[in-house]
Amino acid sequence: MTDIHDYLAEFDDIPGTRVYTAKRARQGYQLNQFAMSLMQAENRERFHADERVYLDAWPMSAEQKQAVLDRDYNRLLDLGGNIYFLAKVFASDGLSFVHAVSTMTGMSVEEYQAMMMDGGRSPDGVRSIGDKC
Amino acid sequence: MTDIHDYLAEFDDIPGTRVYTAKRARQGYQLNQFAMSLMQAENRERFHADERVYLDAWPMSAEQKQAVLDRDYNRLLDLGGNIYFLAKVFASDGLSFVHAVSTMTGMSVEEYQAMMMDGGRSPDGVRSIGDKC
Amino acid sequence: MARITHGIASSHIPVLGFAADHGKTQDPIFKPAFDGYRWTREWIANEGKPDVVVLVYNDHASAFDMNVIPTFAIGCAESFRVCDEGYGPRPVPSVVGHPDLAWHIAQSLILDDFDMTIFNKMDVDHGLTVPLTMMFGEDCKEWPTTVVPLAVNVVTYPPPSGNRCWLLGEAIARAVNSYEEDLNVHVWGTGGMSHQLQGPRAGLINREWDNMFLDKLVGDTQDLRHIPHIEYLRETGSEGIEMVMWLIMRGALGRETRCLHRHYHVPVSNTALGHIVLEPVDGTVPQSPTFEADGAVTTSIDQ
Amino acid sequence: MARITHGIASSHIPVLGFAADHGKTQDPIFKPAFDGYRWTREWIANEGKPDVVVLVYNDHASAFDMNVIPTFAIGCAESFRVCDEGYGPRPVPSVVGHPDLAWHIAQSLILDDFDMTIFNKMDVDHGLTVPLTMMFGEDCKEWPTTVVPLAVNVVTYPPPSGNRCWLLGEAIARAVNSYEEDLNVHVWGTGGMSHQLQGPRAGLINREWDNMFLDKLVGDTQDLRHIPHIEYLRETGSEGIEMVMWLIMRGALGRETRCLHRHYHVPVSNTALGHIVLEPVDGTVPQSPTFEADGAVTTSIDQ
Ligand SMILES: [Fe+3]
Ligand SMILES: [Fe+3]
Repeated sequence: MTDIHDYLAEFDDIPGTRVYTAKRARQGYQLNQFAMSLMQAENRERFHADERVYLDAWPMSAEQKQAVLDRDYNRLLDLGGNIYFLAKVFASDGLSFVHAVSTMTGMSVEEYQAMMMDGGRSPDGVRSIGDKC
Repeated sequence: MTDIHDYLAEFDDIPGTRVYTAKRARQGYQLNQFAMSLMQAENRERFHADERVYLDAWPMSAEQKQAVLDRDYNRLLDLGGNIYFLAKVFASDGLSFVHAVSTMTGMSVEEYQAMMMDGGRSPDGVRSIGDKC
Repeated sequence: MARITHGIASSHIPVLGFAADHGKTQDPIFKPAFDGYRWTREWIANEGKPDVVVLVYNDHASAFDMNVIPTFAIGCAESFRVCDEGYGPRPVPSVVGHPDLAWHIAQSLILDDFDMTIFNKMDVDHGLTVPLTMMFGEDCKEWPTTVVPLAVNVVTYPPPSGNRCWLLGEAIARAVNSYEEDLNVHVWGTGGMSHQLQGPRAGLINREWDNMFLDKLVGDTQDLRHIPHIEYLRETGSEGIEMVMWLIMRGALGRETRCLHRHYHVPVSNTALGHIVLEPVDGTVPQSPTFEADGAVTTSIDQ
Repeated sequence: MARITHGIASSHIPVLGFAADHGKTQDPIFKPAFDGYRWTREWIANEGKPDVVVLVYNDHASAFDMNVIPTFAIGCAESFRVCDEGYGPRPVPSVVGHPDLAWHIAQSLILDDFDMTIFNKMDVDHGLTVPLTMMFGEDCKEWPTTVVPLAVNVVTYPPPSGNRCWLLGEAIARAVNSYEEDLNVHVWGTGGMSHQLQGPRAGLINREWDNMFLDKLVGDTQDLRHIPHIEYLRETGSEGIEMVMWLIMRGALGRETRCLHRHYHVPVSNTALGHIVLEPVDGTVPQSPTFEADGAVTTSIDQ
């Protein structure tokens, strides 16, 4: 590692992965704060009673709000969400980590679970975009 | 400095001075949190309306409460208070730092201010209890 | 004098807390994970019992939101509440702190040039409570140890380097060694091993790399401290970075360790589970770079 | 490229904020204090103007209560509200941040093994707003600079060592030098000089020691970084410890400085007022101990 720019640039070379750097943290600030508000039971109730109304109280982008409504977690990651914050959304839906995570992989829950039981996804071929190693 | 025990022990050798170490911070935790509550205007009003009632809502020692009622700042320091926290008490009384600080020195405000105008208290003789230097 | 008797590393996978709280530890899907802790539970209930655990973990957007991101936080409170992570709080006891030792460690670390953030009020999440359950069992009315929580940022980049974590561990050892009361202290490193919880690459598991990491926690090699963040990410998934916290535990054990117990299992939820119990063979840590010590703070914790 | 053009040190005595807010700067008791800033106000309104100030200060039980005590906190928010310290908030503008640079510095410092706590929401007190008033005047509708607040714990012991502060300054210089946008950056160190606000020894002032300290900020001596906390306490009163924050500013200016302006006055309230404006002669700072740099992060800021 020679400087901070190299350090950060390497993170863009990992396939299918968004590293939660300052850039993402800033983009996702309101989104992640919204998600964290769901740690309180009364907020979870208000959210589920009318998601759109609840979301409109947060200064999030229209894309972020739509992606929450769609539970499109890959999109939410692209829009600055962090998985530990977003976990409050799927927890409030009563979903497990396995279930929610599987929705990002293009597999069904069953296929994803079968892959995990079989030892998980191999790192071979998904270490680097550039090297395909 | 050879170790943490030496580091902390030296602080007890300064005349008329309480260094705000962990020991004091723990002793004064509730006292200082009480003082800080006075940063909100409505709390200042409630406090001045009935100091005893306000204080009794805090799990402070009887000595700490009495010293607040007495505005005995030396005693409050002995009981774990920190001056920046206690400043919220005398600020709520409308007192300046000079006025409040002078009450700890055994001088009148006028004497204290005269000393300051004259260049302040000399460090000579008050550097160390042991050395009298 | 206080001394570090053992180090434990363990994953802190939330679903294990769920299984424990709902009587599912013997379900076929969870049984192999729990079976690997049987040795540790037996040992820690007897000769392995700590008086205090310095429990290194990370907060998962539970106590800390995006408004405050401490690199190293130390909990000096009398006790710590268990927080509601969205499913309701886990039905486990509150965590009892050890404010005397915690403040002593905090002060020592700052004098040793670690820029700690002290917390006197802090809730704790599965990162801290799941390891307590795994070691002490499902039926604790109260935890049989006091705890000094040490939370490390591994969520927002950059986390501290592996080397910084190892150095922190060494400084924790010096701090414990200079505490006058006779206490058996454990240092636990939690989180990991391979896991990625996000995106099309989710589910990544690297059994070979994880086992290399477990291998190198034992003995006198210091190779692990020099692994860059990018390697954790590429090899073990985006959440594998949590393993830097194990290096705080390893650093605290000094020059050389031996392994008492080791357990590795795939999968638990999205994750590879790893667990190891270590003891120092030669617990010597380097002298403080800031104290002009004559051995006062640098004591061998050799047994 | 961004570069550190100047360093400023200044006391941040609350009563000066009071005088400024109430039209009392020409009162005989306050006039000598304000007169010493006339040169700086003229200069900073013209050729001395910064784009961003990295403003090192301490919080005085305002934003942080006893529940959270960060050794080094950096403010990455868009803006920072002025807090009510018990007399009502000062009637001054909100402080506008520079999140791009602040996050860049925060990330760089963590990679350089400083264990920063990042704040994305933080109120600021007189420690930060009084220096802005002293430099920019009483009549600002908005502050003519953006600010990166850097709060240092000097209230609960131990604060960071003087040497740690100096090292942090050097790391800030490396961080600024690696920021790509063209920016004039100031680093300000605030607080001090001699003052003791507590107990029978209150009112202590050590004119000689304070002037020694001012002397040694200039030129290429590094003596100041080795002063232990106990010396600040004995020589300059219990609150004189705030001067360690000036060493962050000094460290950021590199190998050698020259003095553009200097001002010392006793008393202001309980305090000795000190103020100095410095510029780097040779702004070289040591290479990062963590980057394997080939000069990339270590640039001379020689002008
Ligand atoms: Fe975790
Ligand atoms: Fe101050």
